[in-house]
Parts: sequence; structure tokens; C-alpha cells
Amino acid sequence: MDLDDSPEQATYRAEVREWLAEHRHEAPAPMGDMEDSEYIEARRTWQRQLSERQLVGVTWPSEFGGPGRGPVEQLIVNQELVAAGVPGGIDVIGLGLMGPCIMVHGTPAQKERYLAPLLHGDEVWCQLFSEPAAGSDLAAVQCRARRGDDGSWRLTGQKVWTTNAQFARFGMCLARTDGDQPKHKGLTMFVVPMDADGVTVRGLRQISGEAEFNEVFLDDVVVGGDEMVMGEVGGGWGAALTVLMYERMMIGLGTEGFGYSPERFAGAVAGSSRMDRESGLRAKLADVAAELLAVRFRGFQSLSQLEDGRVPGPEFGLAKITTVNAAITAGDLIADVNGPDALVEPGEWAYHISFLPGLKSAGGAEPILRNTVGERVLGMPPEPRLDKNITFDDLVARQREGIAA
Amino acid sequence: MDLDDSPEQATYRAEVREWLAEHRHEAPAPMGDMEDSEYIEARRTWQRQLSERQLVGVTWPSEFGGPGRGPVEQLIVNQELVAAGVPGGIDVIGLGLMGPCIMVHGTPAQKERYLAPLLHGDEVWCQLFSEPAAGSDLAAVQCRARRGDDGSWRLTGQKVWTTNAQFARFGMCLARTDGDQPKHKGLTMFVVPMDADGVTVRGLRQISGEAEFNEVFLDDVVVGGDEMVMGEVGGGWGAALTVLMYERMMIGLGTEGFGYSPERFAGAVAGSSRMDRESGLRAKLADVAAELLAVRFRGFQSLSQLEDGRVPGPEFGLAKITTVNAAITAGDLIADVNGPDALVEPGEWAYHISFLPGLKSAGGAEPILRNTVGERVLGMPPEPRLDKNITFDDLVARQREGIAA
Amino acid sequence: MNLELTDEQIALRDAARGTLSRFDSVAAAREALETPGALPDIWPAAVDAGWPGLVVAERHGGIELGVFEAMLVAEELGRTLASVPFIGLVPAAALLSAADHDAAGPTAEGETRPVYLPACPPSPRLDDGVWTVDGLDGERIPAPVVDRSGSDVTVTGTVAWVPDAPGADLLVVVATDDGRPTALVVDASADGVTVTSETRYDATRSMANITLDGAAAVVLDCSEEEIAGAWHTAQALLAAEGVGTVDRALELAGAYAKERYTFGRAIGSYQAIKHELVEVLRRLQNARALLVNVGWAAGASPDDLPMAASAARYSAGHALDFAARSLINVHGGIGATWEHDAPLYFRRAQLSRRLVGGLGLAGDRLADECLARARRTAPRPEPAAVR
Amino acid sequence: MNLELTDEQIALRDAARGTLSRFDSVAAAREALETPGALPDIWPAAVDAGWPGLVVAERHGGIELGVFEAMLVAEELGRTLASVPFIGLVPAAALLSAADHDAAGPTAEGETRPVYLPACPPSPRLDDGVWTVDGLDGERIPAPVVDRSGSDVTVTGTVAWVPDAPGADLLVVVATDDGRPTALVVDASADGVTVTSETRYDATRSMANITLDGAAAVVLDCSEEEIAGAWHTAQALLAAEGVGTVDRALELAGAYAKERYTFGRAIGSYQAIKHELVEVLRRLQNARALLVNVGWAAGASPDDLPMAASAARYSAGHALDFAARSLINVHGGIGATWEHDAPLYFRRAQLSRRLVGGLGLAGDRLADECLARARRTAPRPEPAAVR
Repeated sequence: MDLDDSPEQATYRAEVREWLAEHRHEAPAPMGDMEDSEYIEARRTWQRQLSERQLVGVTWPSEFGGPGRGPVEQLIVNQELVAAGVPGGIDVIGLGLMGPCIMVHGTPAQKERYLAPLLHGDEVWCQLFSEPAAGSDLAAVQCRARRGDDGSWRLTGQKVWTTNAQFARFGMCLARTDGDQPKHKGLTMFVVPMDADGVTVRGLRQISGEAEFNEVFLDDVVVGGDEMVMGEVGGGWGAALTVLMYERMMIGLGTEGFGYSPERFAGAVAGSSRMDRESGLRAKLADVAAELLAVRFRGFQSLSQLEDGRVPGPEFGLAKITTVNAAITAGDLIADVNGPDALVEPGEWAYHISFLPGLKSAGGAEPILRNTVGERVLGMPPEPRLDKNITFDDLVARQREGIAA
Repeated sequence: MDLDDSPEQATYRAEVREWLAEHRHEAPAPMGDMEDSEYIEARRTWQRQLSERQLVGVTWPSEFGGPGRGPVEQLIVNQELVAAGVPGGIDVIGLGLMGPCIMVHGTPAQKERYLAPLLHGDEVWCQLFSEPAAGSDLAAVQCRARRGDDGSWRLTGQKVWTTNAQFARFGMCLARTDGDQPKHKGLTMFVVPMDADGVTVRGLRQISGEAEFNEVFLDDVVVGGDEMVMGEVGGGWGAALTVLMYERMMIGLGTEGFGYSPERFAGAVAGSSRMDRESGLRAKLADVAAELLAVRFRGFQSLSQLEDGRVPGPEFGLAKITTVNAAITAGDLIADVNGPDALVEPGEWAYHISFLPGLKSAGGAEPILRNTVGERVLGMPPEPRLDKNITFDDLVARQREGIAA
Repeated sequence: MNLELTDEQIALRDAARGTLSRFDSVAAAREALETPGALPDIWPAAVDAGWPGLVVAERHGGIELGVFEAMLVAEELGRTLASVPFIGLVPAAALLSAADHDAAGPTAEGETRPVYLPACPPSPRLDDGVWTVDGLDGERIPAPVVDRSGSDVTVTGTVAWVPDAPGADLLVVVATDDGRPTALVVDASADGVTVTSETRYDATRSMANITLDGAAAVVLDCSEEEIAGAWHTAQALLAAEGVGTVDRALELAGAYAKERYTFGRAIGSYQAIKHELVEVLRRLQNARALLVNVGWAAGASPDDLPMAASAARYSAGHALDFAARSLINVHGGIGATWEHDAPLYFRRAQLSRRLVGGLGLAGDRLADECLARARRTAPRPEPAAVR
Repeated sequence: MNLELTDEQIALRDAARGTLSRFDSVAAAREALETPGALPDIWPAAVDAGWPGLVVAERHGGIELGVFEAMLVAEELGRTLASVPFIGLVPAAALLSAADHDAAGPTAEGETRPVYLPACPPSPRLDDGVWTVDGLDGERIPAPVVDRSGSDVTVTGTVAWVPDAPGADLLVVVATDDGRPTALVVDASADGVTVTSETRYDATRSMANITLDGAAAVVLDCSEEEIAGAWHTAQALLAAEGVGTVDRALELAGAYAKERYTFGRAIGSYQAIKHELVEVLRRLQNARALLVNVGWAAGASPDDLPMAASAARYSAGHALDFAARSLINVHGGIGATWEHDAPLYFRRAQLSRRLVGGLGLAGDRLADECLARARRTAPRPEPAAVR
């Protein structure tokens, strides 16, 4: 029962802290306008500096340019970055998800070509997985890839929820190469140069009015030959699962990164006499505090597991559910206590309240997460599946009839 | 927008009240031990008195011995009975559900034989529908009826949740006469004399320790020939639906009959200083009060509809969900405020708290009610059904395999 | 017993729906987020429809209908997210009419537009006699105070987040006069009056923070019950407006749940979605039943009005919250973007629950009414159970 | 960082499970409802297992383990609904040991059994210095009071619903002495002591109402922090016990959901059932993480103990409530009858949530700790978001 750093970890933390103290004045602001090219450039430069000191990709093996450290060291770096008031690498998607995917599924040539520029912030990556009709049901992607006579692949389709697409150099794109197979088969993962002809990026405005995500339209985009395939042709679902596993690890460990702490929320209401007077407000604060303290210690527990070499299971989706719902309750409480002025825009709490509905469905809607945990952790039987033993093209046709009927 | 009695209704109410004022001293206590034969006898006698004054079966047509009045008059009688502190008829199941079923599905001979003794309390009825493996999924009843060579029917099976079985003269029993049909077909409704050989009644103790319900075991019970069939052979599901519709009406109108009123619950906590001090208690009282006031006015609305000749739709299941959950919250609140002594047994609130978990599943579990409302009121598509287009016997065999697997 | 709408009530509701159908308020609400003030001017149509005179006595040229009829109109406003001064207008018009003030006639005609500055009557549980209004920072602050020391009656105080105040001609202020509640009329353009227009999160909701600094006032001849009734009327109108919004949100969510497929099935066939929509329906039906309770109490049982209005506000406000989030959930990620109208309903829900005391105050009020009754009356005997 | 159980902790937990497996406590709990007092006597086995000395210092013959280890045992007690004096014993033993009282040794040996009379330290939000105990009628009442006016120190007051009090030899009382909290030992058989055994709803839970009327007392040499710690330890033990019960209830509900069919499918395949069970799991995992938080705070960060213990009690108590109702729901009507064990878990949940201050007090305490911290420290700057 020990939350303290080991002596080695304490030394590491001290080194990180010292370096950050010396260089924090060189860092851009931790938050900024992600549509402002000057700010983006500053963040890329900062990632390069961090990468030279091995403060991004902390768990990356040394053969790919990382220090090959453990998850606790990654957490130590994250904590020290927050404490120093500086941002981490700009390419969170590339560093946390796409890099590992390339390490697992890429050819030697692909690893050679892509990993170093990714780590250094020279080439930012984005994730072209979800589509308007394939969110929770990711294997239902309709984006089509066809091989031309010259062996090159041509992609057409529409992707959504793409973070960083507006300045990414490459996208990792899940596309359907064979519609005569059942839905999980016939998918292939491609590397798509985001500056290719036919790629259009359009910001998706959230409730707050900000474009946190993008839509990406692919209109007969030529991506090159098989050197642009990540893994096997027809093996796209396996590559996608690798990414989803790393995503789960990120979510399981990263919830405090959003700043969702009981201390912060209590601070926003502590000054009001309403807390002493109106029924239910303190009970709501207690709910929020208990849930977020639990998630904090669940995170510590999962780190202990990772240190033992065990990967967190699907039950870590529950930490995400807890976090999002507690943060929603906190937003309700804070605006209830502080009144309409808590909703002033731009403003900390209006942004908080606007951000959460989108976060709720990001990374899997709550019912889907609960299904997964129910089936894979509690061993509950699955629901009847109407999309099995049928080719993808037939499935789509049947759905069209269903809607028309 | 008028909650008052019409002049005719006011006159009726005055007559009822006057008669009750004169006779209330002849009535037994409103609640008593339903396993005590003396108390039961007193309740039957009281039902006979009420029936002579047409104060039970208020909506029964005159051809069956009732006054043929409307639902508002039924409510007036119920209100006046409560106000006078006297019970209604002992045979709530017979008067509200089995009598109407006989009126709709019975032969002239059956109506002649059964209705008058039912109305007068001479012969009490019980409902033999649910089984251990057929609750929400009522059409899954396994109780078998086979016709002997002499034309008589022989029934074998197990029924549960049978109110009043311990002193009933007849049971209305849903049984399977043909297992080679899909589940909703091949069911038949029977009149079962409860004193027949092979009928065993066993009390089912609830959380409170009381036997509110019974199990009824049927072991090769000979019920007689087709004169004991209610409706058609193979038409049992239609007769069951009639009963379920009347049950819904009873539930939609009767929630205040349990005494679940905001006034009563507020009274149980009003004396405590905890209500002024501890967070969330008044908010909980507000939740309970808003929900129960809403149900009260939903009940008035449904009465207005009934007066217009419109039968309440399946959305009245929602009133039951609201009532049960609000009463559970109220129980939590009352025991939280008054501490362990609120749980003393026997005692008003321990009984309340013990009674509700059973009530929650009675008349359809909450998920089933929500399914029904979602599909029939909001037009949502049904779930995939694995029990269609398959004979009942095959279905049962498949389930056995599922459990073994 | 009859709780069905009368033919006249149905006609009024249908007329309101017809009037509002001429404005595409939802599209306008989206535009207004980009271009503040881009909302259509529905006021002339509201005047044509007679809404300003809805609760004004016939002797002042009004239609002399009740609170329930005003709630039917508010429900239609909520359904369309229409921006028109109504919730601030109706309680003000009712007080002017009750006091036989000169402005009652021009108000009914739509020539003069008054606005009500909401003041909450003291809780019957605490029974401390303190009337409060919304403060800028979410605190409850004492209602403005009357000063009779000079030749004129003046009033001083602050009331924050007053719905429909921008552009109003007259302020109907509830203040305390030596501790007793008094309704007054103040000219919005008088010396000492500051009306600062504010927008928060929901561009369709016009609000102002109002400061009165020794402003000249005319005392209205209203009873304490009428003054308290104005607060409860405002609660009931917000409740009714919320019910209209919930109704529309459920329509939108239900339609999408039938046509959107995932894992080979329409999402409405999954219990998670189906039961969530049924929960919206359950809350909608309960809230609507509580509107009927208000209508009955306002007409036949004024003692029940505080409880009825508080219950309706509390229930409808939470239903709106739930429905707005549900509308987003059913649509998945896209529901949280401006590709869809769902954010408009969400923003409406977020601001509404914090206005005019907020849902917390309404809940506390409801509980306090229950407790005060229970403390006044002897405990009831255990009722006979249905067996 | 390492939050995994140590080998010693795993051995302790497994030994406790082994000890308890020799008693069919669940069957006994059913019997006890019919025949009060029919419960097996687990005490000798508890003494053999060393539980009375778990938190007693080695110098007094104890094992000198921490609160977290006691919580591991409590979790096993909760899993089996075992009736053995433990929750009332551990805080008492800890105070006797800390004060180096003569009874510490016999307590560790199981020869003397003390019981702790729970007293809640003042809220840091209100900061009024008032220590309270459970009153008979659910009210919080002031802790007993010390009288030093005579030759002996005596103590006077009432504490209701004290777990494990019947049959205890010594009472470890928290009283106020001229306003300051003081721990005292009172002989259970002394003059002026009345211990009235009571059963409420859960026959497995032994409790008593205790009246002290000028009872002779010996003052323990304990710090205010140790006295407050006893309260938080009792909260943590109730939390751990609840977690064990939830774990078992989830096992039972999950097994049934896989084998029971309706409409042609196992009921666990329906989202309504599946998601409800996942919600039990979510609450269970959260509550268990909060037990770890208590263990960490008790060992390494005593300032965090009040918040950690309150959070654990609050979370585990509500998890138990939810799980007990869920166990019934999954079983349908039969779960609400004595055909099934579910009513035993339900009765356990009902009484537990009202003991030792109840869940409401724990929630208020948690909120108060958060508010007090926030009011002490300057507001933190907005943290950097992960982007």
C-alpha cells in the first residue's frame, strides 16, 4: 500500500522537474487555438524539445527512439508537465495510439519511415476510423478502398471525430476492401497522406462552438500501393483492435488529465452560502467527490497492474463512465450554485458543461461500454446479433429496407 | 378543469356515506390476518352486505347483478370506504379481474353459475397464471392440461403469486393444451375447483415474513369436461389478455389505495431536525412529492378518459413504475431520518420497506413495462425474438441446452 | 370530474401553434448564436394573438383567462424555442390588472409592455418572513426595499437575471415596505433605474440585471396572496414552457432511434435506448399532469398553488434536463455538434434550470410546503390498504 | 507505487475466508429470523484467528496490523453475513492499545471484549466543536459528558444502536470533558450502566442502546486525533463489510442471470439486466478503490483519513443498497420471498445504512471535508487539459 515513488522513480522525477524548471519559459501555453498555425508550430517545436530529452513517448522502446520506461514514469512526466504549467507533445494521437500501432503491425520500412518524425513532432498523425454510420459499431465502416490497375489504392468515404486532422501529415484509415465478406472481415488499414488530392477536412463545431474534431472527406484519394497498407490486406480489424486497446489504457489512466478532481470542483462552490442552505447540494458534492476519488485510486491500481506487466481489462471502460458522469454532475452543481453567470462564454464552466456531452459518446457510448463489460467481465450472454453470417453489402441493403418500411 | 363531483355524483356520494355511517360498526378491521379463518369469514360476510347495497362490483352491468355505474362512482365508493375506515370486498381478484373475464369469455351457463356467488362473497376466486418460469413472459406457462378418454381435463403444473388461494373456491388457470404450437398458441383457460384432489396451496413468505402470496401445485387434477374451459380450447391467451387489460386499469387507478401519498410520507419525517440539517433529505422529499402528486393527477386524468369511454393505454404502466419507485424512495427517506427504530417489526415502515421489492415485480417487471410502452406508445422497434416460429416444446429443449452449454 | 382540455382551451393552443408556425424559431435560434440579435420579432404576432391580455380582466380590455391558459401558450413557445416576452409579461399583467392600474389596458392592447421582477415569498418551513430575489452570483438576496421617507415613494435594490426585461416599458417590482411585501410599478426609463441586458448560454432567452437606486415607484393595490401568486405563476409558466420543449425533444429523439441502425438493428430496438426514451416519456407525462394540478389549484384551490407550482417547476425542469441530454445521447457524438439542433435544446435546458430561483429552490419549496402542512396537521392514521 | 495486496495481506484474507467457511452463516441468518439467537458462536474461532488483537500493539500481545488489514477481515464477514463482534471491537481495541491500558492485553487474547461507542467528531465546515452520537429516534445528540466533581470520574449520556455491544465486558466511551473530547473505559457491569440489547430488521446484527448515568470511568490517554480516528475506523470497517456483501450479491445475481430464460433468451443477455449488473460491478470497484484509499491514508496520510473513510462508507453503503435491490430485481418476484436468500442481503443493507451516523452523515462529512479544504486553500488555477 504505497503511493510514493521508489528511490529510482524519485530520482527520475527530480531530473524531469529540474529540466522543466530550466525550460518552461520556452514552452507555449498549455491551451491555445488549435486552428492558429503559429500556436500549432510552437507546440510542434516544443514536442521536438521534449523528444530530445525523451519526455514524450516515455514508454517507447529504445529501438524506436524512446527510453523504454514504464507507465509510472509516463505518469511522473505527465504530473510534472501539469505542475510546471506546460503542455506535453501536440501529437497525443500519434504518440499514444498510432505509433504503437505501427510498432506492432508495420513493416520494417514503415517503422523506419514513420516513427522518428512522429516522435519528434515533425509529422503529426490523425485517426481515420469512425464514420457517421460507424461509431460504436466501428466494424460497420463504409469507406471503400479499391485497387487500381497500377496496384495503387483509391479511397472514397467520410470519416468523423478526427482530432488534429487540420494539421496532420498522415491519417491511419480503416477502410473496406471487400464488401462480400462479413463486416469484421474485408477491412484494411491504410496510411493516408493528408495532403493528397481528394482529402477535405472540415471542422465539426461542438456545443461550445469550438471545432474540437473534424470530418474528413475522402474523394477517390490515391494513397499509393501496398507500402501504404498497415498490416495485411483484409487484416484491418486486427490493427484497429490494437489501437482500441491502447485507447483503453489511455482512458483508464488519463482521467485526471482533464482536470476532473474533487478539489477543483469543491473550490468552485465553497464560497457560496447556498451550500449550507439548499437541500441536496452537499449530497451532490459528496457524490462527485466519492466517484472521483474512486477513479483516482482505480487509476493508481491500474498503474500497479501495468507495473506488473498486466494490461488493464475492459472493466476500465467503467472508469470512463464514472468520470464523465461525475463531471456532468459537478457541472450541474457548480452552475446551480453560482447561477446563470456560471454559464458566461467564454468561461471555464460553460466550456466544461459544453464539452461533456461530446466526451460522453467519445471512445464508445455508455451502453456499448456496459455491454462489453457485462459480456467480457461478468460473462453475461451477448445479445442476439443480426449482423453475423451475412455479407456487409447485404447487411447494408437490409438496413435500407428497414428504414423504408 | 374540475375535480369536483357533478350534482349526481355528489348525491351518490352522500348516499354511500350515509349507509356506511350507519353500518361501519358491522365491518371487520380493514387489515387483518389473511390466514385466520375467523377474520376471512367476517370479510366475506361484509362483502355480502356491501353487495346487497351494490357497493362492490360498482361497474358490473345490471344483468350480472351490478348497478352498471361508471369508474368515477367506483372511485367514490373506494374513497368513502377508506374515509369510513372499513374494508371493501375481500375478493378483489374476483370482483376486478375474474368476474369481467367470465362476462367476456364465459358461456351463458358459466355466467349463471359463477357470477352471483362471486359478487356476494360466497365463492372467492384466485388467478392461476404466473409460474416460476413464466412471470413477465406469461405465454411461457408450462402447466399441462391433457384430455382424458372420458372427456375430462387433467392439469399438472405449478403456479405462483396467487393471492387468496388459501381460501378461494375457484382458480382461473392458464394451461398448455398443445406443446406442438408456438408459445402463444396452444394455451387454454380453465376453471379449477380449489378443493379438487391434487391441489396443494403453500404460502410464499415475503421479506416481511408474511405470506402475501401462495404457490399452488396441481398434481394430475381432474377439473371436469369442457364446461370448465373458459372461452375456446387453444384460446387461453386471448382470455389472459382480457384479464391483463383489467389489471392495468386497476393499477392505473388504484395507486393511492396503497396509502402512498406525499402527505403521509411528509408526516413521518416532519418532526425531525435532520430535515433541516442533513443535505439531500428535503430534495428527496421533493422528489417523492412531485412524483406522487403527478401520479395522483394522472389518475384523475385517466378517470376523465374512462368517463369518456376511453380505456387507458399501456402508458399507464408508467404510473405503476413511478409509484413503486417513489414509495421506495420514501421508505429510504423515512428510515434514514428516523434511524434503526423505523425498522422495528412489526411496524408501519418496516412493513412498507419489506413490501415494495415484491410490488416492484408484481404486474410486470419494470424492464418489461418499459419495453411495452416503448414499442406500443413510442413505436420503437421490438427486440429480436428468439421464441417465434418455433414450437413450445422445441423452445424449452433449446433453453435446456443453453443452460447446459 | 373532468380534466380534459375544453374546446376553448384546445382552440387557444392550436391558435398559438399556428401563430408560431409562421416563424422558424429553431433555425433562428441557431443563427442567433453567430449573430446575436438575429431573432425574428414575434411580438407583433403575439399582440395580434391577444397574449398580452390573456390574464387581464375584461374590464381592462383583456381576455380574462387563467394561469392554465397562459401555460398552454407557454408550452407552445417551449416547443418551438420561440423568443417572445411572455414569462416576464404574464405575472406583471396579472398584478396590474388585479390592482386596476392604468397600465392594465395598454398592456392588454400590447401598447405598453411590463415585466415582472420575480421575488420569492418566505418559506413556510422557516417562516422567517424574508422575501428574496436572484442575486448576480447565484446567492439569494433580499428583495428591494421601499422608502417612503421622501415626498415620493421610491424603491432600492437589485434583481438579477430577469427574463424578458430588456425593452420592457414598466417594471413590476416586489419590494418590502417595513417588512411587508408590496408590489410597485417603476418606469423603466426613470431616474435611478438601470436595466443591463445580458445573454447567457441560450441566445433565445432575453434577460437583464436590474438595479433600482431610489427609483420613483407607484404602489399597486395587491394582496400578499396576489403578490406571492405572481412568483408561482412564473414558476408554472417556466414549467409549461419546459414541457413543450421536452415534448419536441422526444419527437426528435424517437424519430432518429427508429431510423438509425447499429450492429444490424435500429437503435430504438435496444433496451438502453428504448428505456431511456420511455423515461423521457414518463417524466413528460408526470410533468404534464403537474401542470393540470397547477391549473386546478389556480382556479379552485389557491392554498394548493404554492405546492402545485413548485412541483410542476421541479418536475418539468428535471424532465427538460433529462430530455435534452437524452436527445444528445440517442444521436451519439453527432448530437453534441452543431450538425444537429440538439445543442439548442441542451442550451435551453441549461439556462432554464438556473432562472427564477432555479430548480433547487423549487424543490426546497415543495419539500417545505409538505413539511409545513405535516407540522400543522395531526399525523394521519395509517390508511386502509387495498387488499 | 504499489497498491496490490501484499502476500501477508492475501494470507490474512484467505485465512479469514477459511475460518468463516466452517460456519454456514447465511443459512444461520435465515434460521435466526424464526428463532432469534439461533446464530452460531463464531467468537472462539475469531479469537483463534487473532482478530481481537489485530490492531493491538505487539507490546500488548497483539499483531499490530493496520486498519486496512482489519478491513480485509470485515470484507469476509460481509461476504458471509457472519455475526461476530468485530466492527465494535476493533476501534475499541485500538484506543485501549494506544492508551497502553491494562485491558489491551486481555483484549488481544480474547479474554476481555471491549466495544466502541461511536462518537462523530465535529464537522470541519461548521467547526462548532460539537461531538455527536446516534440518538434513539434518528436525531444526532451530544456525546456523553464527563463529570469530575466527585472523587471518581463519572460519565453520563446515551448512545443508541451500538453495534456489538451486547455481551461486551468494557465500554470504550467518547465523552466531552469541559468541551474537549475524552476517551474513557467503563465497566459494562458497573452501577449506572444500562445496556439494552436490540434487534432491528437484520437478525445477524447484534446491537444495544446504552445509557450511562454517572457511571464510574477511567480516562484513556488518547489524543484527539486517535479519538476521531476511532470513528473513521468504524466507518471504514462498515464500508469494507459492505463491499464483501456486494461482491457476494453480484456473484449470486450474475449466476442467475445466466441460467434464467425469458422470451427465449437468458435474461443476462438483455441490456436492462446486463447493465444493471454492470452498475453493481462499477459501484463495487469504486467502493473497493476507496477502501484502498483508506488503507493508504491510515498508513501514510492521516490528514486524509476523514475524507477517505467518509467516502468509502458513503460509496460502499450505496453500493450495498443498489446491489441488494438488484439481486431481488434480477430474480423477479421470487427474489422478494424467502424461497431465496436475497431478503437476507436486503435486510443487511437496510439496517447497515442507518448505523453509526448513517450514509447521510457520511456524505455530509465527505462534502464538508471537501468544502473546508477548498475554503482553506486558495482556488487552484485551471489545470492544463490533455489535448
